[in-house]
Amino acid sequence: MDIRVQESAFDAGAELNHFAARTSGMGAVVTFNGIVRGDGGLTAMEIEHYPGMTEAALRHIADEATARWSLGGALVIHRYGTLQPGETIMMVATCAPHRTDAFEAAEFLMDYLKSRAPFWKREIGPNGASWVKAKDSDEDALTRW
Amino acid sequence: MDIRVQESAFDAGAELNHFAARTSGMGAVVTFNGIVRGDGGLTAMEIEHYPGMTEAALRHIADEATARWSLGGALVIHRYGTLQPGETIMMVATCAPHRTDAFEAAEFLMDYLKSRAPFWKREIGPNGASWVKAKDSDEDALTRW
Amino acid sequence: MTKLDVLYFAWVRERIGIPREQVKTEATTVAALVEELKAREDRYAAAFADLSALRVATDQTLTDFDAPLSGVREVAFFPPMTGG
Amino acid sequence: MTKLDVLYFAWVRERIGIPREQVKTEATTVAALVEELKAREDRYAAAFADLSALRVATDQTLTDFDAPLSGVREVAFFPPMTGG
Repeated sequence: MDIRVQESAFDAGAELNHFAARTSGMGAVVTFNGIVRGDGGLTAMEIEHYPGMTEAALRHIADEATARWSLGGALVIHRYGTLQPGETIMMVATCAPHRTDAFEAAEFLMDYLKSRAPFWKREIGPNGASWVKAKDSDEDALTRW
Repeated sequence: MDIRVQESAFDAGAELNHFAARTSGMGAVVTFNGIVRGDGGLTAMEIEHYPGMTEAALRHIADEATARWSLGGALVIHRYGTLQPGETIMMVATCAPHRTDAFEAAEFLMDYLKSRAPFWKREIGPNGASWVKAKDSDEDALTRW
Repeated sequence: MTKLDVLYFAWVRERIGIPREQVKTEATTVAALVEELKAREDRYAAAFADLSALRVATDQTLTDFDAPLSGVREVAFFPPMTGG
Repeated sequence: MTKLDVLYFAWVRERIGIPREQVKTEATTVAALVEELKAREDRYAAAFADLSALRVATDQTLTDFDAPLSGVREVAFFPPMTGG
């Protein structure tokens, strides 16, 4: 399990290759990559987090995924600080002998990460800055697990 | 939409970065990567396909995914020929404004690709070669869509 | 009399011994074509012994054994697919 | 009297105007601590006006406003999370 919370950019492609190589023999690798959208005139995204709690929360979520699905490994990288449109915010990767496990575990990680890891996004646009509002659908997504 | 059926190896990480860059502003990118497992003493995997029909079938499946989910793009790369354990067999990538669409479309592509695209795998191991048997669960997976 | 390209893949190809051949037939359905092929030689009879283990495509589109052959140029027989 | 580190994030931090402070309190629950803070100044009252819009963590674990403060060293208040 590999959990990283960092300000610096990372190379999602290199991480995928590294992750897949490290866990070879696993058959199925799924990644999710969150990218700053550029719609609505967004010029930057600021991500605040709660140092200490963030890592603990992500580790807890990843432990839960490892306990529920037969995984060969899990990776979570999440950035904080100021990001430009097109930049990768975060990445989740899972690997498993079977594709359904890899898919479900990645979706589980994303659903919990959205609502249970202490990150807050702030969008900077032509009309100033505003905090991204949590969606009810994100909280609702947790009920399926 | 980008469909490739090829004998040569490809760099999944480079493909992810390329795909994500081309479709920036989309927010969510999901990839599935199928890798030759090395368990059971497998020494090589041979993949046969039906040239012409393969491309048409993949394109049909990708069209279907694009019609059903709000996608910014879809990528399917599938190799044929002889592969070694640890090598990437195939890759699917989807991008969408919302993560659920990207995840569902990627799973849909995988489920259909498994049972409706004319590829056949043959495993070469210590006791000779044998054709991989289709699993009932793969056919059953289609019923959820 | 129609001329069809008939293709075989995976273990069907191995059992029949060739990847493709041209077949002259008056069969009007896939099933009738299969019967003609089975009558030819043991290797065909063996390959087509259990149709539930086989899939068929006409002109590169999946279909079933009841499908008509009118206008069809290419028929392919193969086991269930195992890509991904 | 207990000494607590109290942390604020996102718009809660902005509304209160500081990211963290040390608070001396005799409150035994998070809710009681919130009442003490609200009584201090308008900016606290404004930040804590609608608790349903807030989340709380004690010692870096999510909890609810009824949670006891005994043994707790750090309390954090913030809006619903929006990572990913």
